[in-house]
Amino acid sequence: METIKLKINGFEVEAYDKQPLIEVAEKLGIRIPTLCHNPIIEPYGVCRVCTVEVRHGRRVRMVTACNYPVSNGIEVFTDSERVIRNRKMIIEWLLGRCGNVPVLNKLAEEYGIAEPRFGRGTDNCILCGLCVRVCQDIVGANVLGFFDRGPNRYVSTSYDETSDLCITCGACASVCPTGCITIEGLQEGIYKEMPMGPITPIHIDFMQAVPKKAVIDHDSCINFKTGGCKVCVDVCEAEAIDHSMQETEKEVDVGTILLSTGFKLQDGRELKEYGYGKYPNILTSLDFEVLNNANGPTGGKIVTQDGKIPKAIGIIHCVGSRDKKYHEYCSRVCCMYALKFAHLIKEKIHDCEVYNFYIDMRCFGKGYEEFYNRLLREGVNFVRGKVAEISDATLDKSEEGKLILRAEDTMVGTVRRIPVDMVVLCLAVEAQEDAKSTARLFGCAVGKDYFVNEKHPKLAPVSTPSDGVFIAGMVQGPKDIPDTVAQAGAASSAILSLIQQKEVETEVVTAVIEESMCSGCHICVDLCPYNAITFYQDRKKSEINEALCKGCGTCVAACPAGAAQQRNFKDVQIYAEIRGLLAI
Amino acid sequence: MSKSEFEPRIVALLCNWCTYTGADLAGTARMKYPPNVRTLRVMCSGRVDPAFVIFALQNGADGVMIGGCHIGDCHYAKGNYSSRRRAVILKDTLESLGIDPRRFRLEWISASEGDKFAEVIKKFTKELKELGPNPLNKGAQDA
Amino acid sequence: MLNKIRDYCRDLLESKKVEGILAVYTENGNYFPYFFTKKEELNNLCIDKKYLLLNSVKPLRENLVFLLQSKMPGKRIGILARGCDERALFELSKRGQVNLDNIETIGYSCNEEQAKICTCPTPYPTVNLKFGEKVEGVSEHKRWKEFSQLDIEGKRKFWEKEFSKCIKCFGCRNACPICFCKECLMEDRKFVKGGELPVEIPSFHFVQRYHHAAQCISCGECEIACPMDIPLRLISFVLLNRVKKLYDYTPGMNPKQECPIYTIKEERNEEALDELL
Amino acid sequence: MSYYNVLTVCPYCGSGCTFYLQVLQGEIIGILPNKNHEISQGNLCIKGWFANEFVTHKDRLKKPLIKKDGNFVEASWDEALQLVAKKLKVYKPEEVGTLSSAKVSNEENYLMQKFTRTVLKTNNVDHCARLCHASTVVGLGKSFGSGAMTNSIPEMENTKCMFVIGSNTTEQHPMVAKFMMKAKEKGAKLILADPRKVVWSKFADIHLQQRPGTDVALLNGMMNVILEEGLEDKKFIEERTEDFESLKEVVKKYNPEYVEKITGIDKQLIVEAARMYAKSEASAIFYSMGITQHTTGVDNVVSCANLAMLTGNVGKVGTGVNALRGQVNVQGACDCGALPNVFSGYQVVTDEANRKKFEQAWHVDSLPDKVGLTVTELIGEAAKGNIKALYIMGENPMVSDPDLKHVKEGLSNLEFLVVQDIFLTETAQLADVVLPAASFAEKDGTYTTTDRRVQLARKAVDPPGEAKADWEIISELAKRMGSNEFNYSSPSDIMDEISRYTPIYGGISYERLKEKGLHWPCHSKDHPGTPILHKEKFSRGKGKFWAIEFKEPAELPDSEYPFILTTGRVIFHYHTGTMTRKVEILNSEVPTGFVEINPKDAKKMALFDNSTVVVSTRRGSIQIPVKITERVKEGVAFIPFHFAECAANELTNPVLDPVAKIPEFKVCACKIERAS
Repeated sequence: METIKLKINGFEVEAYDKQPLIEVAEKLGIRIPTLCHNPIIEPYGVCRVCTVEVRHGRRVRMVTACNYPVSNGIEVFTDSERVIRNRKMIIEWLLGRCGNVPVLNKLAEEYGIAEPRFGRGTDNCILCGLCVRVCQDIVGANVLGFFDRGPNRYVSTSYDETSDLCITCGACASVCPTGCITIEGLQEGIYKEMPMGPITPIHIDFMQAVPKKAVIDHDSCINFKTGGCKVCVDVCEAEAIDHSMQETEKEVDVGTILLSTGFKLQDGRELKEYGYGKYPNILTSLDFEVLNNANGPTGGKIVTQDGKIPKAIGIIHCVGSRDKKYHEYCSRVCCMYALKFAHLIKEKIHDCEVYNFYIDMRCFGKGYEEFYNRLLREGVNFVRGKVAEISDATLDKSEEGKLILRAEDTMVGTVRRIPVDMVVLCLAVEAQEDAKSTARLFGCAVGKDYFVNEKHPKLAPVSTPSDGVFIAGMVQGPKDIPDTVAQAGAASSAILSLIQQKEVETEVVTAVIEESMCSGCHICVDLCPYNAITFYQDRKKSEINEALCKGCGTCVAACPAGAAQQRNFKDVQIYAEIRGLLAI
Repeated sequence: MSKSEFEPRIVALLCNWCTYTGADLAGTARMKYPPNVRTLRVMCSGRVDPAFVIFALQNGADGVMIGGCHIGDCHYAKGNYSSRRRAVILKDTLESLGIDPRRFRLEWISASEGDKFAEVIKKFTKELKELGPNPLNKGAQDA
Repeated sequence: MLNKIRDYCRDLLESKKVEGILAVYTENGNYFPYFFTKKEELNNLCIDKKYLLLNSVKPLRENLVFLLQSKMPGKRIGILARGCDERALFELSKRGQVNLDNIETIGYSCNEEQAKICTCPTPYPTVNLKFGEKVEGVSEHKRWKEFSQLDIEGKRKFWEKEFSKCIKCFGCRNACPICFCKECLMEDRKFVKGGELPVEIPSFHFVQRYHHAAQCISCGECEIACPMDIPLRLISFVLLNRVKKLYDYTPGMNPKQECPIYTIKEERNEEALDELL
Repeated sequence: MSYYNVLTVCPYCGSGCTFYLQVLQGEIIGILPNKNHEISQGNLCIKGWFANEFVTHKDRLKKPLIKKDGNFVEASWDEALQLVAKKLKVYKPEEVGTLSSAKVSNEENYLMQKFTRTVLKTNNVDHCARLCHASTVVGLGKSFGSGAMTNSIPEMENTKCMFVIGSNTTEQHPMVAKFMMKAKEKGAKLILADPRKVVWSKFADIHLQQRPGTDVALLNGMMNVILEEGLEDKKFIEERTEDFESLKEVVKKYNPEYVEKITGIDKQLIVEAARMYAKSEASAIFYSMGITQHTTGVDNVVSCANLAMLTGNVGKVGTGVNALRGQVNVQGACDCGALPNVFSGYQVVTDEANRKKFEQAWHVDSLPDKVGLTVTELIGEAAKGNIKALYIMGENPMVSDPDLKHVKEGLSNLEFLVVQDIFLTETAQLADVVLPAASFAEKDGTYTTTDRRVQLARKAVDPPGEAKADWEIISELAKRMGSNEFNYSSPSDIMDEISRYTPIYGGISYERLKEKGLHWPCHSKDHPGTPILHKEKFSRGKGKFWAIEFKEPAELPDSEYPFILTTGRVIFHYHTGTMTRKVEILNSEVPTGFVEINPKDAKKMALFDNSTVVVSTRRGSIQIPVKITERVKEGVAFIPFHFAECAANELTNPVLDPVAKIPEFKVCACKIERAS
């Protein structure tokens, strides 16, 4: 692109030929006021506030900076007297239409307009058309348009009716310079869906995401609704965004697989007595993590939904775990993170009362017990007993807006009733919903809690019955981070040692067909789940591919002639075993 | 031998991946079940030739149990399907041969169901005690 | 019917459509299976006497048709088949023991009396019926009434007595067209003791019955071959009925239909199975 | 392409089953039972089902063998026959002998005796009937006048009471047992007298488990009961028999108490058995080796005949004294004169007229008039050096005869031994010349079953190698030795000659046998055969009662040899195992011999199943695995005699019945020790 030279307010600058003037000025740090200019939308020059003076040789012109393409040798003045005079006039005209718009008032103040000459209009819309154009050109929803003409011109939807084309993307509202467009009930709706506040379609999935990369949320991204927008594409300097990418299935040939599909938290709604989802300010442990995170919606401030600092917080342990109604197992991680929460709360809100409701404290790790002792010193309340119920049944005015916890304190032997501002539920960790089918896919079995079974609980804790498939983390069962890391390390080293070997030991218990005994009935062929048996019509014999055979022995049991035999599980051996079993 | 003294002998042919591990679990978890069962490991319940069952019954067992993974959970995908198909026919064969089909069981017990294993053995032992000694096994009666 | 069949066979031989025809030959009041290759011999062809033409040839344990086929590969063989012959052919072809492509099956039906003698439920070829009418078969074993009224203990005693008669001639196996295993479990010394009478009850007889649960073609040869009149087919009837109910499968009816016991492909009725356990 | 079936006769026991040999392209591929046969009815026993296997066995003899410097060398027929002819000519008639065979056809037996009598000019011809049913031939001959099974097998389906004594029918004659089982199913009673608990005992209404060798006492005891209770058939005794009084006299003292003492059977059982037998409409006695193979063999047989006559159970359907003969043609071999004392059809050699008849028939000047030596005597004489040459056809005395050490001594002492067989048997190994013979599948011929049914067996395939049918070999040899009387073109010619000179075979010809067998006596071309003997009158006129006293077996257990040893067969093997041990399945069923002993005895000696023991008698000892079973009583041991490596006949007592010359296989004293 050709480079040209121009002067702005006496400074000589280089710019691309035909570059919009406003951009060049911005680069220089020269602010040109504008209302209708938005970088994502083609400049349109409708508000005229950006009017500047351009001299080219002897020719002097007043132009709108937003859409004026620079050319070689021009000289620009952004705040010459003539410019100021013109701009003042323009602002006054605008005020004449929209006298109560804060942006305009601020400009007027800036330019010393005390009382506009043409009075103050009552409209809010300056008819800049940004909303219409963003809806048309960017979003592509074509909901908004100009109607009527002359002084009666206004922005609306067709026939002024609620349009089903509108995708509630909020683009119009966000570009509107005057705040004329708003979305009603926006806040409530969002918080209902997302207690932690809204997220943009493009976001980092969660704070500790690895790799920490932005993702586009299919459901809220405009492009996936209308095909328009793609603003992000223009904005992204790395050119990393590609909306056309499709979810594809990729086949990768691998020798080993590490199953580490993690866990999910139990749905708090299952426990009706705790009113999760019914009352505000009841958070799951993960919700609290988000809330408490410095990158979180509140910037790490612990506040209730209405923005108040809580005075008392209850943390309930063993919600859904160690509970015959839900999960009998212990989720293993709750005790420690609950202590951590209590500690963090105390750190951030010194005078906040923290109540830990527990069954047993299981602080089994290195330094864990010490941490617990420390918390005791920090003044965290520990109540041994399970919370029976959370309600909003307040007794008096002072309790209004509080959550009432009722629990038996088994240490004291009384039923306690504790009003708090916020409750954190330490919900059980559960296997992923599709754990069973995933496990089946990899030839592993799941236990009754749907955690994948290891090959041997003590001797092969990271292996699975399927060779080359390993497990690490919560997929195998609840465990904390050190354990997970240890297991992952063990699994990876097992994998690496397999990869290092470059060859695999096949199953030792494979089946073989004794050819001389095979009568060629091919009963075995249909029974093999691994298609390891081939029938040779010409020889009238079946043969087993031992590399494919996994040694289930189904063919062996079905072979009427006893030609198929399983190594180490030969008929002879089993008969002898049975005889041995029954010998005494 | 009176019925109350009779201690049945059960041969349990257990699948390596589920029931055998389940039985193991029952052991490590110190679950109580009658000592009448004698277990035999096979790789899959599909490996169990009905001949083993009849062989065991003929050679002194009062009951035979095949233990396998739950349907769909087979380590070998389909082994327990064929095991089940065989077992149905086997039951009929036993019955028409005059062997009480209750002496033969096919049970799905997963690796984590140690309690179920113990439960099944308890039930089976009780049932066999009611059935009395296996008439095929003449030697055992005077032994 | 006999003359029509002879004519038909003569045409087949004359036109060289087949290399020869496997049928029953009669002479001096004796009769036996024979491979007719000359049309003059057809005068000795008879249809009222039964020998299962596919009878497994012992000790090679290969059936006659397979041997014929392997001796003259690619050549077409005619088989004068009763219902049981055809069923045997189908079952054997499923098990890779004969090649149906090179077989010209000339089916003819049996009459009611013959069906009664054999206790044959389908006394006609289901697919290749060329001569005769389909007549109603007999689907109840002659000792079924007596047997079905027995309780478990009664059944055991029944078999105890019947199997005690067994002289271990292996006739039931040898005469069975579906028995073709090179090594037979009935001879497996690890499974059943050898060299003693009476045989081990019931394992010895169990083997064949169980193996043929979904393959028995109800030809009745095992009972004919049994010198001691052991009603072996009583068990087969029970098992065949079960297979029929569960899978709607009768062996030997359709050469394309796979035996449901020896496949894991089709999973119809799987839940019903659990109830039976 | 050819596939056909050849109808032939099963080469094993005397039941006379027929089956088809399936022949594909000139190769036997299998056996098909005959559905159109009175006895077979589409059934066979395990031996029959696999009878084709030894025919095609690789060990078949294919060329004549001549022993040179202790080793066999293959030779041409010419050379071998020339040598045999030359050698046999050297000896005097009384120095040579022949053993014919119960496994070859009637024609060949006939030729053998003709050869012996015309060419070798001696009556020293015998065969193994001597070892099984010689006592029957003599005993029934004495009582009834004909030494054969009195009734036919199929009719047994309709008998009302079966008295089985000394016959393990289910194992030895499965197809006879079939008919008996049918009778049992129809409600017939079964009385079993057997020292062992055999299959029958499960079905028997009464099982008399007597001490081996006490059959006479038992039978006398039963007769005593019958007479005491007046159950005898007085009319029958009156009209058809003689010498009743003498019997009555002897039987008197055999009251049940006395018999219980001898036999060890509960007296009540004896009474019940006697009543059961006497009271039924039709009672048949079945016996076999358990009766005959004793020093009192003839006595036993005669006692059976006495019992049958006493109750009138002779000459009617489903009755009789039924001697079950163990080999395919043991009846025929006897019928055709392969015995030292008779020509074919039991025409005694000492009779001048008979000799004349055969001299004319065979165009010879004179036939020897002295009764020849029996099998057992031949061997004994050989040991003494009086017999110098022996021509053995299809027999294996080295396993089958008692006291094998002695047999070996005898055979080794011979100057010249010719053995004609299908395999190189234990006997053939001792021979100077071995001639390869054709098996049953490779020649035509007729065989006579135990119930006197003459049946035709047909040639299915050619013999292997240069092997020849026995009749061809004998004819050839006779010609080489200068006889012109052996010009036969086929076995059919021989049968014609037999029927010409043998009245009981008078009406038998190949043409008539084509369709089905005929029971002799069949005197003329239009005679329908005689399934039941002694119908109107006994062959000898009146049935004769013989008063028999009980005699103990020759050798009884004592402190040194405390066990009674008894021998027998198993269903899976046949005789000396020459044929059956070549069959895979039979070998896998019973791979080797065993001694059965009672668990109580085993406990005393601390023996386990299959542990090896040494069984010894005064004659020898063998090492043999033990089988612990309830089948035998305490103090009794049973060994099957099929197995050369642990041959029961190393142990057996060669003491003979004085008349029938049958050895006492069934009883001798032995001791059992653990093998070191």
